[in-house]
Amino acid sequence: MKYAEEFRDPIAARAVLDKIQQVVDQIGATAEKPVHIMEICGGHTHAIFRYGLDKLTPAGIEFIHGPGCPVCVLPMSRVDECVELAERPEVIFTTFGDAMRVPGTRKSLLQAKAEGADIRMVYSPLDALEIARRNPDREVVFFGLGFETTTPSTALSIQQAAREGLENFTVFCNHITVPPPIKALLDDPHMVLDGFVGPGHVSMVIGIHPYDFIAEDYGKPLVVAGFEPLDLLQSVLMVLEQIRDGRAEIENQYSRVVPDDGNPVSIAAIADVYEERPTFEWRGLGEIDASGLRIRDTYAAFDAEVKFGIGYGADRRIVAEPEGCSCGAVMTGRMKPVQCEQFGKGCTPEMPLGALMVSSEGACAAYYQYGGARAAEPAE
Amino acid sequence: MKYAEEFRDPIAARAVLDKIQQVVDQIGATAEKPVHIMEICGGHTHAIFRYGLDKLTPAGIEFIHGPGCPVCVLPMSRVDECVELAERPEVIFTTFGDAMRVPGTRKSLLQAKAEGADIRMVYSPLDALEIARRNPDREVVFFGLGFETTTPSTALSIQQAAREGLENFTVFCNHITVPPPIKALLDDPHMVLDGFVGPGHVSMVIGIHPYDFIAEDYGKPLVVAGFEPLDLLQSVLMVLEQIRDGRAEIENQYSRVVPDDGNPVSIAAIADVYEERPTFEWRGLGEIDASGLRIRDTYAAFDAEVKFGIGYGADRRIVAEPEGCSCGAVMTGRMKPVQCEQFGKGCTPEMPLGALMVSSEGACAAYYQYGGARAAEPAE
Amino acid sequence: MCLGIPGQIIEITDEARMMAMAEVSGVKREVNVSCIATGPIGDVVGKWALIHVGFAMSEIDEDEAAKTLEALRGLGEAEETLEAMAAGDAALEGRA
Amino acid sequence: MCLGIPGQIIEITDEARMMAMAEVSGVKREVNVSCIATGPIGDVVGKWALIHVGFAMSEIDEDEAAKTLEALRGLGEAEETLEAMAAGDAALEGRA
Amino acid sequence: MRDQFVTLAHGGGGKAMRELIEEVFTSVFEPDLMEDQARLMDDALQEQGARLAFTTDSFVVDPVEFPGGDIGKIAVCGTVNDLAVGGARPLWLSAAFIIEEGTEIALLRRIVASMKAEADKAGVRIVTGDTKVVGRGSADKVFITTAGVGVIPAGRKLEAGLTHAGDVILVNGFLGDHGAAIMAARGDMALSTDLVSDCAGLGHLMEAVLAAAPDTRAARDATRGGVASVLNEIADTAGVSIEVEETDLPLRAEVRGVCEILGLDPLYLANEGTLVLVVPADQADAAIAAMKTLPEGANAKKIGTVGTGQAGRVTMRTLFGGARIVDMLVGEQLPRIC
Amino acid sequence: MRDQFVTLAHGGGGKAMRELIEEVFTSVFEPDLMEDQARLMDDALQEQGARLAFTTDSFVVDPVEFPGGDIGKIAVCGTVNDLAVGGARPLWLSAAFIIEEGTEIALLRRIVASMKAEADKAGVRIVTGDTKVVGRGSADKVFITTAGVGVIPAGRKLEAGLTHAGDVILVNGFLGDHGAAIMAARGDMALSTDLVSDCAGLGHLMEAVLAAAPDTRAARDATRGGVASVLNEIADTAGVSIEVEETDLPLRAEVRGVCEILGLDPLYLANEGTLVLVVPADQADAAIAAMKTLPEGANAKKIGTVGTGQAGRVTMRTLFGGARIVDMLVGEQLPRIC
Ligand code: SF4
Ligand code: SF4
Ligand SMILES: [Mg+2]
Ligand SMILES: [Mg+2]
Ligand SMILES: [Mg+2]
Ligand SMILES: [Mg+2]
Ligand SMILES: [Mg+2]
Ligand SMILES: [Mg+2]
Ligand SMILES: [Mg+2]
Ligand SMILES: [Mg+2]
Ligand SMILES: [Mg+2]
Ligand SMILES: [Mg+2]
Repeated sequence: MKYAEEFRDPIAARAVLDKIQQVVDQIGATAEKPVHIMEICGGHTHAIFRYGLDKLTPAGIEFIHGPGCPVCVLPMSRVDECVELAERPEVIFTTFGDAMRVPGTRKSLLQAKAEGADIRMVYSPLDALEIARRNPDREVVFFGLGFETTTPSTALSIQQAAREGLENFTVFCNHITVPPPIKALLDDPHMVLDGFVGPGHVSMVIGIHPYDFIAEDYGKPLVVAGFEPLDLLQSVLMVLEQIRDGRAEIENQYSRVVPDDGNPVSIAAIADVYEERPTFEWRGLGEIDASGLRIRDTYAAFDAEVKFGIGYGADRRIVAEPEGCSCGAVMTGRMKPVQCEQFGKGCTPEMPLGALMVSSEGACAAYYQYGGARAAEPAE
Repeated sequence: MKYAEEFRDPIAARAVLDKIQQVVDQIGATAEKPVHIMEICGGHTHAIFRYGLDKLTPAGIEFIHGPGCPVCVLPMSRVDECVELAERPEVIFTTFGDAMRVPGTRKSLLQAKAEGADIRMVYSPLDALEIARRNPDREVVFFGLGFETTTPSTALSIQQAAREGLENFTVFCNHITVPPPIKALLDDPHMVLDGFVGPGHVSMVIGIHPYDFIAEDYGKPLVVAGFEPLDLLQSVLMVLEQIRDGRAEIENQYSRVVPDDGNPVSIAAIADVYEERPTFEWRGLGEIDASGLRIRDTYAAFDAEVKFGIGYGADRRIVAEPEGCSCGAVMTGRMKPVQCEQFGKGCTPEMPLGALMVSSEGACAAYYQYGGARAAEPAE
Repeated sequence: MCLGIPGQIIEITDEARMMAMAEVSGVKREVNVSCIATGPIGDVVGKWALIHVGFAMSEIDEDEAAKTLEALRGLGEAEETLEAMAAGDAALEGRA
Repeated sequence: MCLGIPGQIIEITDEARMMAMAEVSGVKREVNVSCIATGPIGDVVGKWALIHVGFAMSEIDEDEAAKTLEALRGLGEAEETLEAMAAGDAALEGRA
Repeated sequence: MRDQFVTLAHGGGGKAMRELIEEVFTSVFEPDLMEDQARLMDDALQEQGARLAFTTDSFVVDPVEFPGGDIGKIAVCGTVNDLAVGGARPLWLSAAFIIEEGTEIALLRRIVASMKAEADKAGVRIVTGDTKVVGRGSADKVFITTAGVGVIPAGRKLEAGLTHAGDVILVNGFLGDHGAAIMAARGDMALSTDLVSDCAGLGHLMEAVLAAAPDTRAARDATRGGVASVLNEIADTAGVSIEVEETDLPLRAEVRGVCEILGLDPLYLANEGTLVLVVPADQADAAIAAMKTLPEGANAKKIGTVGTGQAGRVTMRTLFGGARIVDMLVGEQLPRIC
Repeated sequence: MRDQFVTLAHGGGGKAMRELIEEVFTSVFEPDLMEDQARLMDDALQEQGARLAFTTDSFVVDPVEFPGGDIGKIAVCGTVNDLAVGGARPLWLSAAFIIEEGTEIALLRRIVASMKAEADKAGVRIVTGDTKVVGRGSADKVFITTAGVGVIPAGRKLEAGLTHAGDVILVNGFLGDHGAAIMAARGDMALSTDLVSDCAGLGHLMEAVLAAAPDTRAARDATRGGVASVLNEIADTAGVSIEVEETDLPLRAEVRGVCEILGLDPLYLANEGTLVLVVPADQADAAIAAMKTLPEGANAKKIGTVGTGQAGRVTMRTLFGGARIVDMLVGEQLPRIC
């Protein structure tokens, strides 16, 4: 697989790992006094566990798993609204598979489907568009979920629907943006962070400059990283080198995919279709200003919130997070997943209690699935 | 079973049969020179074979099986129209089970159902009404089929739908009337008939006087008969006695159910909802004047022909009967079912070619199912 | 055509829609009673009617039923008499 | 988040809707190429792009990929040099 | 198991599936082995001349729970009966479930309990199984396929082909109860009755019959197509004629009622606990007496005789003294109004 | 058979059903007996110490025909394989069909032909069966449940519990072909590939393995849940740890491609012709060599080893040198985008 396999080469990895060890030693970080690096993106969290990078990297590096899993930070009230939409008889509710198991207060989409709602997993919003074309007598709602990476796809789909004059296609918009929660985390006095590995596919859309404030205002380094294991290791090395050198810059490790200024077509499509919400709720993090997008009035015909009078537009419910859930603490790095009292007991991937156990990108799920879980079990 | 079992008493039957034999002898009828009695009604045909009355009665009686099976006489074009209606995605097509296997030119309703049409068997038009109430977003069409016996049920159902203001219930009206084809048969110069056993349940609705013309104009006796075997035997006896005595009267054997003037509520409902068609096509018999009913303009909202622009109201197709079919000859008594070259070969109850093989009330099906079929098979 | 079966009306279920429960050999089904409810609807309870496609089409007349049965039994008795007479004749013949 | 995978655009399938066929390890899927088709749409054929949820989101820059790999290999070579030097040192030490 | 309804996750091969299988199925059936196959042996099987009997049926009844039983009970009884009517001693069953997404787990538990109870009653064990989950609308709640293995002791031979003229036809009880009960339970025709399915395992009954009437020619489970189809099959296979007496047919009043209303013939109604037996005339009384000692044979009766008429022809002497042919059913019986 | 599509009449127990069964099913399978049970015996079964193996699976694949096979082929292979992996010689199958109204009869004929061909190849006979027809929308075209009976020769013992540290884990070929091919064939994700299901009967392969590696501990058919589930089951049952080498996993490029696109893990993809074997280390080469003599073992490979780590734990050494736990799948694998 071109542009992927080359970046999985274990021989090259040895060299990077040695170099990482060297820089960690230069910094003087140890297991007791580690360097804290946050990989913002759930895709990175997943890759770290998938390839065992947590075990390969020196003990002096502590990964903090960031809030970059759109499924994990989706508030329960929004899941409930999805279920409500999906249960309308006229609605075909289309979604990425990721969202199927996320618990709402009453049920997940998977359960709603089992109970009769017409819910279809798709790979692309284009597939939802096609379902709408083929079912003119039904209302096809697409669950628009994701960060800046995914936002252009729904924006372009809405533009396409508008060009075709489709009257039965809407998007239930839950798109969120990465920089605001980072700022929120950096403003959290409990947060201890030495640097960031930035989400490469977000920057592929928005470029690297939206992170400038991290270096400029907070004096922390950030390296925009690809998703192959060598990408990640190289990015970690670049972060460590900045720390060692006392620099705080926004660097681009993933230059083969990420233009510094992002993708102009995507940026234009987002700007055309979406506008900022004043505030949006993040599961485990609460309300964050200007962190969510809504569909502009010019595209109101494609806005499920408007068409079905649901969600932020209508009477908004704030749903309390489940009791005993420590997702907030884990997401801010104050707690390891295994330290949550619910971990592996009241909260498992089969029956997730908290958001971070839902997606395989969630830190708790990754810990559970790829090793952390067993570590927490009493020895047999 | 009260009012039924008493009329199945084999001891009583012996006496009636003896008396029948006696009258047949008095008339001088023999197997070679039999008395021809037409049981008009398919229900009577069915009962004759079901109870083996054909074998119990003397050889001097020859039963001619009349056109009184509404399924058998349904023209192919109407079945095609049913299929066309049923195949519309918005339509739930409801029908008595009887009509399911009747072949159209392309397929039967059973086949259309297998291929995806939403076709539901009901016991009553009231059940179709209930389906309409429960499926306000679908069009529920009821296949109105049958003689005067059944006509009041659809008339009353349409009146009920009108009272409730149901907007998704229509009847595809194929109701036909008994006297016109009898007249047509009597006018057929090939027809040899000495008397009639009249359909009791038709007279339960319309009374016995609509048959007066048979006695008055054609000089033939008719006895309105019940459906239990003793009813039938007694009616046959009554016909024979009239023949012996040279009388031609309309008598009522079935007085426990049939008032001489019929049922006023039913008659009024029919008159309110339906009007005569100038002509209607009968399978095997061709067009017969004033033999079919259509829904009056006042109830046009409940008329599937109007709502869907189909059938006699629209561009009407005459569909040729299948080749080799002798249904017409059988129905006019010119041929016995077993004499049809298709009988048991190209035409079986599994794969009926002609109308009379479709319903278990059809003369050919009754022959096939209850004994005649095997008689036609080469000895093993 | 026109399968019909005697059933007894056992209770009114929906007066507005003229619906009542009918029973045939222990089997119950809701039927419309418009055709037999000439007076107050409650009067049909207990009556026997000919049931066809979910409608009570005609009230069954008990007297007429009895008369028909009587006529049928009369044939049987007449026959017995004839047989008895025939037997008597035979006896007489035999005696001859 | 944001699973993306490099794929090659192999043919245009629907110019009006900006759709093209992409191939990833022999697996084909129709994708939208608006984001990478800055010039005539036909130009995207043969190009590699990062595919995400059915969209070719970003053209992959071959030179940059090579540079990154070079840097990674550089580390390896540097290490070999270091190792060689260490080995040299050890040899020297051994000799001492 | 915290789930209330089956989701596709329960069919995915992972933990949810394992949990469903363990908590709902194997904890009740308790197979010996946790391999995906049962490993079995029975002494009777190793006797010279013994044979193995093997049969299967899928069960798709709607509604899945009905008066007198449920799909689980039928799935056990049906296969036990198919083994028994061949002269086999039923020993082991497999049970494969196809479950519609959205099915209540409580319903599955009831079905499984009912299978277990019925298996215990029949003296068979459910030793292996399978579950599949299909999307909503791709199945109707639950379908069960059972296969059964039993041993036919040496010397036992029951075959329709052994039927010959002079034999008599017996049944173990009322006809058509299951078919009529299901039709009413389905609700499509809006009929309500107190009828109860005859659903029952007939293994013990068969053993009693074979002990009392050792020359029994053949036995058949009169399920789909009813007694009429079974009689036609026997007559065809053996090249004999069969005559049934309408007055001898054991029919409940309510079954008659359903048939009268819908224009059906009870001879074609399905049964789930009704045997048709062919026995030599001189062993008929013994067979009937033996059946009457068991509840499932309490209404055992002779209903007809085997004759030398046209081969394959089944006739019925009607209660009226007439005769009519009782042919194989064509298609399925449809309720009719005319 | 003049009908082109199955109607409810074909399930009604009458002539239409008999015609369907005779023309489409029994004319191809040719059971010995026209009774509703097979009567069987095999010499091997009467040997002292021999045991009977009995297993069942329902098959519900969508689409029913796919590159590399169809539901009929899977229904035969799956049950043959479940017998074979337990050390049994597969002998007899039952086949029960649940058919949706409206299914093309030509499709049924193709499925039946494919079952017959596969049964012949595997040396098993389809000796008994059943058909049910359900209303449109109450099934998805056709579901098949097969049960299988075989003989486990005296002395043969294959059980996951026999696995112990030092043993090695083998597979007979590429992983995930079936799952990926089906996913593509289903069309929901609009992927197109040249992938072909690995669907194959593995009875002969198992015999070859057992001849070459007589101390083989256990074998499993890695169907739903994939190789990962099978390894977890073995590790759990035997109380051992298992370590798999990612670099040793035989994966086709296209399977990798499907997994990358949809975010799936090939270790959890279903297979229909893939065995996981546990053999003593010193017989591994012999087992691999034996497999390689057969087409269904041409890509046989060692993929891991059994260790003394935490009981029940399966880990994978990643191609990167890291280690990660390979747990049981949770629920089902859903395609994901993030
Ligand atoms: S274990 Fe569950 S509840 Fe606890 S922090 Fe993780 S996801 Fe939240
Ligand atoms: S056998 Fe068939 S074609 Fe001939 S008259 Fe009878 S119904 Fe018509
Ligand atoms: Mg570390
Ligand atoms: Mg006669
Ligand atoms: Mg069977
Ligand atoms: Mg059976
Ligand atoms: Mg299984
Ligand atoms: Mg359903
Ligand atoms: Mg199995
Ligand atoms: Mg299996
Ligand atoms: Mg069967
Ligand atoms: Mg379907």
